[in-house]
Amino acid sequence: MNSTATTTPVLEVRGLTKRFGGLTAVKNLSFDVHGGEIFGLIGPNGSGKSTAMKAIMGIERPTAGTVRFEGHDVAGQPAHKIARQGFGMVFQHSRPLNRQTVLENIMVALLPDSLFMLFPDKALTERAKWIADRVGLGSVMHRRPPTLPFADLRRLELAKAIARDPKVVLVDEPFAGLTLAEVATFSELIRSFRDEGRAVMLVDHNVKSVAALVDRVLAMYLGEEIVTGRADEVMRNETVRRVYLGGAIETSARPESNFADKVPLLQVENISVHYGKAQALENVSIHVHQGEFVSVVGLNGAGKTTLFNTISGFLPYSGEIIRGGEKLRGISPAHIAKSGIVQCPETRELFGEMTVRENLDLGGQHLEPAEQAKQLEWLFELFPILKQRQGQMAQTLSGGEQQMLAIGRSLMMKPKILILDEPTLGLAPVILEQLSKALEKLRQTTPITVLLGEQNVTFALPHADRVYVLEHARIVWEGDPGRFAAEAGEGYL
Amino acid sequence: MLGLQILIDGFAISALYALGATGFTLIFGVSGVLNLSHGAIMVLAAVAAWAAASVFHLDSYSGALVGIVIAALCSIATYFAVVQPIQRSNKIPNEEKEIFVLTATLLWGIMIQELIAYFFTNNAKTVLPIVEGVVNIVGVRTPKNEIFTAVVCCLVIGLLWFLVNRTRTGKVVLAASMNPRGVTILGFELTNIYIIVWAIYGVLAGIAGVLLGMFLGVSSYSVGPLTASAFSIVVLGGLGSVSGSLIAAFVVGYLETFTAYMISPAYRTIPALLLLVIVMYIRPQGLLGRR
Amino acid sequence: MAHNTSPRAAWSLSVLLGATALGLAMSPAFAADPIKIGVIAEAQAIAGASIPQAAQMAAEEINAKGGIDGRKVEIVTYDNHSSSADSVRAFQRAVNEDKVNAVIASYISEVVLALEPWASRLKTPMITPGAASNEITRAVHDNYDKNKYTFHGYLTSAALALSVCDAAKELLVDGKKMKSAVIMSEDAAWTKPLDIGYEECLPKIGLKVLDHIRFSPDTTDFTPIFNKIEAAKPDVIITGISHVGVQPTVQWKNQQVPIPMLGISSQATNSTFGKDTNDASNGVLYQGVSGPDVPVTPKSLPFAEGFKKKFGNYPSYAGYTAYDEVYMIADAVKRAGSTDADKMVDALEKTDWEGTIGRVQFYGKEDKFTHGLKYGKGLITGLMLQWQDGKQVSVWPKEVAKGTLKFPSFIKVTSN
Amino acid sequence: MIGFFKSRLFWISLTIVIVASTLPWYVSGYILGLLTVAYYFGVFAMAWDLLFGFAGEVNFGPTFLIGVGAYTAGIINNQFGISVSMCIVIGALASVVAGFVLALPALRVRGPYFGLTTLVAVLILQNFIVVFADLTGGEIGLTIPDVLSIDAGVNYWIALGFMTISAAILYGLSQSPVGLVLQASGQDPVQAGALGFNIVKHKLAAFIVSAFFSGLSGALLVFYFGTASVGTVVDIAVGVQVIVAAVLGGRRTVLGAALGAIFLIVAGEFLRPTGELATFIVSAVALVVILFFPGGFLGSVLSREARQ
Repeated sequence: MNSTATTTPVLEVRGLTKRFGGLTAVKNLSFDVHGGEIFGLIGPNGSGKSTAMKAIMGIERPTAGTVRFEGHDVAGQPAHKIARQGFGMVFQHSRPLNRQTVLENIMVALLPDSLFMLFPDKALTERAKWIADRVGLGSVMHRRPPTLPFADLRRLELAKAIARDPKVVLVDEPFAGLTLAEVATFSELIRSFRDEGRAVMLVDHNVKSVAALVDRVLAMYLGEEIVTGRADEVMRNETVRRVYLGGAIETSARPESNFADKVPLLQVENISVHYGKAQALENVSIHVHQGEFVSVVGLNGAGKTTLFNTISGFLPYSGEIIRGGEKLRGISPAHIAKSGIVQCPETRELFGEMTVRENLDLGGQHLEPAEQAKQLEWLFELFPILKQRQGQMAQTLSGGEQQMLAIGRSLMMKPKILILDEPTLGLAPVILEQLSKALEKLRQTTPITVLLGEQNVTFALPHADRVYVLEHARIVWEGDPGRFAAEAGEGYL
Repeated sequence: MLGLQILIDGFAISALYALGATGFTLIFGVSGVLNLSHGAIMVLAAVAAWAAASVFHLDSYSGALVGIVIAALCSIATYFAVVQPIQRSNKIPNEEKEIFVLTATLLWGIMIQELIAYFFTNNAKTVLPIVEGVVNIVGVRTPKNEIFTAVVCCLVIGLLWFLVNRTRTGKVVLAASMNPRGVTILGFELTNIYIIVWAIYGVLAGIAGVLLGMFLGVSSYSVGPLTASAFSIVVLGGLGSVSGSLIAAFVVGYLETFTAYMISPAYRTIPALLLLVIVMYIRPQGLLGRR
Repeated sequence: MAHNTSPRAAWSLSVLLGATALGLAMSPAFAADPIKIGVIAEAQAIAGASIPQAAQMAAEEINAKGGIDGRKVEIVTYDNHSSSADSVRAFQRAVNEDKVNAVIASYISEVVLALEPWASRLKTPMITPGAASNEITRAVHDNYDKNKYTFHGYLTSAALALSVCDAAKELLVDGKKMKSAVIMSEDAAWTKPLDIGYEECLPKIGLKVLDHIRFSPDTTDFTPIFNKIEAAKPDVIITGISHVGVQPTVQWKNQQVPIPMLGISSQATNSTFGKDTNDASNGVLYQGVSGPDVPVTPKSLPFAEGFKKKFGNYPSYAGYTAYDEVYMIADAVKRAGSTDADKMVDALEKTDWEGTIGRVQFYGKEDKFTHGLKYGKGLITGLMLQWQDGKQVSVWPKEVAKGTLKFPSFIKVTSN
Repeated sequence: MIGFFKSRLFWISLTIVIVASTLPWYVSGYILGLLTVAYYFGVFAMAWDLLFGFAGEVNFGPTFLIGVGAYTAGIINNQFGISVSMCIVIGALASVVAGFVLALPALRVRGPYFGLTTLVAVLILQNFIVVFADLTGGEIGLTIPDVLSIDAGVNYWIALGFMTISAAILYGLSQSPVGLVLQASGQDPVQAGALGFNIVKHKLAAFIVSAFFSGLSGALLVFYFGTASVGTVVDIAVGVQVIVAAVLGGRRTVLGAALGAIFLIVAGEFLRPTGELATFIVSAVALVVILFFPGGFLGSVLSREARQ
């Protein structure tokens, strides 16, 4: 495939760095993209790949480094100037003009950046029509966006990005929210951009979903490059495997029959959730027994957070969620939490300007003072670091400590079911071990039930009694963690 | 002598500004609402206190109490009748809720103002002071009422501080102002927190209104300027920052008093407004605001 | 696209038209054409609220006696929310829509000044019951042919200053041996000539002007103002306030400013002022053209009592003048024998009417204050009244005075 | 744009304008006066909607722009006796300058701070008018020697013509390619930038157009009244009325804003028999509409159409 690539790269990125205050989101990133090549920028959530793309596009001003386009540096220029030189970007979330037709929406992208363009050019309309046909919107170009299905809205984004015939096309998560059939069509479209000689750069969470499409991949972690190469090479890379899969996976599942309750503690039956037109969950059913540790494994965007937020009562859904025989529909999120289904979200939701102790006390506020004190003592045993940090502001903690605080705060509520959403997000391996130990301790010494959502299977599997795999809004696999690696593991790189 | 005079007079007016602005900023901090019916609620409290004393012949303590209670009720009504419907509306896009809340609370304020003018005319009203007479502080004759105002303002602000930082409910309120979703997942109903906050706000606005009625007098014309002054102070101090508002209140109060004494009473409000503009250009998040 | 637009626009319009038609149909029908007088006033303000009430009362009295040559007097009232724009709109409505023959308008000088060109443009006699600015009469003087439709039915600021000085001379300089004063007035159109008048006449009567403070009518905190005045150590504060009144008075009392206040304080003329200030008003001396206990003319007391009986409180100063003005307009129509605007103006110029505040005559074309009220003994001199124990008591001139000066304890009248 | 002339909206608008222009022959001068004011307010509201609905910027201080235009025109006429038409042009230009000065720094700040800056601008203008009372007439008003006309019919036609032309220009602009870019910038600034549009430039231009029409309309209004006062053209309450009118008529419709303004003024006057409660009732009605029909008059029609 590289045969079509020209020798001099269209886009040369050298030493690209972006800092937000004290946080370095992108660290010294360098790579080339050639015309007629599809280049993938891959990394788990929070690895800095989106920031890198925004810095290239000029949406974020790079702190350091150069972005050379056809030989001259464009780094630091505003987005509109960079765009005019031959860049197009496909956004993941779009807000089209709802009162204009699809054709008019495409035409906007074709307009010159002038204040005196008062009447539309006939030629522009023709060009817009051509583009609409090109991306498969020909039959709907006179309709308005609110009437279109989700996939067509994504097509509209593609159309806008390539409207002015850019030499570089940046695509943010090309397949988010699409069905498998649609993924195939979109892949075809993106390939055709390459075949027209454009340099295409994709940003996505994991290698697998774009492996078939990309010519080369750069895998990132914590703002830095791990490795660059062909997709299969990258997937074989040890560091990449460790980031995504961790080391060797040991499992210690307890068979489902161990859990005595006849009726599971929590039953999620056939729930479906929509975000506007995009389906976030499709007929998902899971169940969790009293005392069981269940992991829901899935890539970013598969629907894990949606599932947990639905259980916690934050989202409207169809289907039923039943806890101990009682339907949860119509019960407020706060009440659900108070009644024992406590979520520790991936965003942590700490009270940054309060101390660690105050955060914990808020979690334990529903308890009697004596009970609260006991629980706190127990918690400090579980996470000794929190005891040392008691008087410190939550926002000054390190990422790992914040995660422990978030879990600790949830545990202060003495939950019956603890929902942990992506606890490993953006954390260093050494922290993962500490968290892992804490979870193990919970499992051994308390009757707590845990529902864990993870894309990091190394972390998810050792503690799981049972595993669900969520993909494209559906549960695609359920079973024993021991069988996971063999049956479903390959998809998690 | 003049310096001391400015110090004393400035303190009373600043403390009053601070009390008025504290509630305003608290509401913004916790529920993200800039309540532009603020001035109307303050005036309502003062007029109710005046009416209780003058029309229904209650003593000044009961009158003040009536004013405060009515302000608190009106504040809670503001939340339920105006703010909550907008926050819960699915017809209003989220990014436009802010302007809807602003416009709606402004309209609500106008409605209250018009009702006050209708029933009590727009004559200025002064609430019967709880303490009368003057004392001499190092040669500066100071009305006891002025001292009373300053003391009550400081006490109430202190009490609020204690309530927010030292009680369990206060902690939840504080937490909600930092992260509303965070308190929900800990099992606290946001609606309940909002009701508490609006009630606290109503009491604060009520006390401020009644004190203002005793100290300077109010009329339905005061509604706009009162809202504007609370608003300016809160913007100057930084949206949602209570301590920022307190500092800003004293800055504005003293700047105004200083201008009135040293330059001319006619230019009283100008320097503070200019300061506001400068701050907004240099540091748009205000003195202590968070971005 | 907008198929909803036209029905809705048409709807509001037709409703409006319907409502107007209804309004016309409902207006009482008289045998002969009524004499219609438009009253534009500030319904929610202390001084303004009495204006339509007093006018209505006068009209009812005239009609009870058979009207003017068989024609009834009809009052059409408009609330102007103290705004010039609303007033202009109301004036246009009054003339164009309600076909009034004359307009009685407002106690606020700015409003009257905004209306004055409209009286000329729409050729409708207009008379103000309470505005004071000299500009009103100056415009008539400077461009008589254009502005002759405007009459100033209340003392001009210059005359008010004279009235205050006359009273201060007898009460303070002669009576209390006072020697110095500070002028305190709100920043408004009517106080500019007033202040000029004060500056001119106070030294003449023997009061040295130590300082002159003008403040914004938006002022709420008067502490710095009083402190500044006190620092100048005057014997008396000469006031010129109208938009404010309650607040400075209350703060004067709360701070126990040891200096008496005397001068123009429009809100103090209202009988509810005592209550509004929680009796902080005691001791305030204010210039008036009338008072509830003062028989300036034989008509004064019957009017005041009748008004109180009808509306529950005594009228504000503008109530007295508005009451007289309805009579004056009716009288002018009778003498002119017509409601033709120019003929009415001619007749009004020849007015010689004994009303509730004295004998009313207007200055002529050649006088400085054309169409202003003539000031002087035997005509209108004004009064000086004082709030005493929650009541308004006249203290000057001697002929009508019902009491002597009485100050609250915190006032130190040293040169007694 | 071309399609517009074929659309129903065009024919309906044309019919309304033609019908409206015949009103002086059978409607009383008073109603004409009322509609005259309403038309000028309609332009205020449309100019505001261009900024809010299309550029996505909440300008809480429409009266800053209106007031600068109105007072500049009035003061120049008062001080130098320059002809009315010149004064109006100068007033509009002053408003443009003021809009530029306000927008340049204000557009740098984001979120609520833009609105706050514009609101503060109004407070400052208000204070300056009061402080420089010698020039401005201070608290309650500036009397202006000249007026457009004293004939209610002529005034009405001027206002109607002005509103119609303004509406045509503003609506045309909003539907033109530039308007589309503006709308895209308002809706998703990041994406509009990535599509190659200089957002600041477009928003600044929108601000200037909005300022021009606000100032022009403000100047015309003072020459209709023959007086300018804080309460008529500067007060925050007036600004609120403009915003309420635009929201009531339907955000991002331009024409709806004019409709809302006419409704507000006519309703306010229609309620005059209720006396002092008129303002209360109008506010209450507006509040109910905002709470329960946030799309406004035209907005709900248009969004229904968009879904067809």
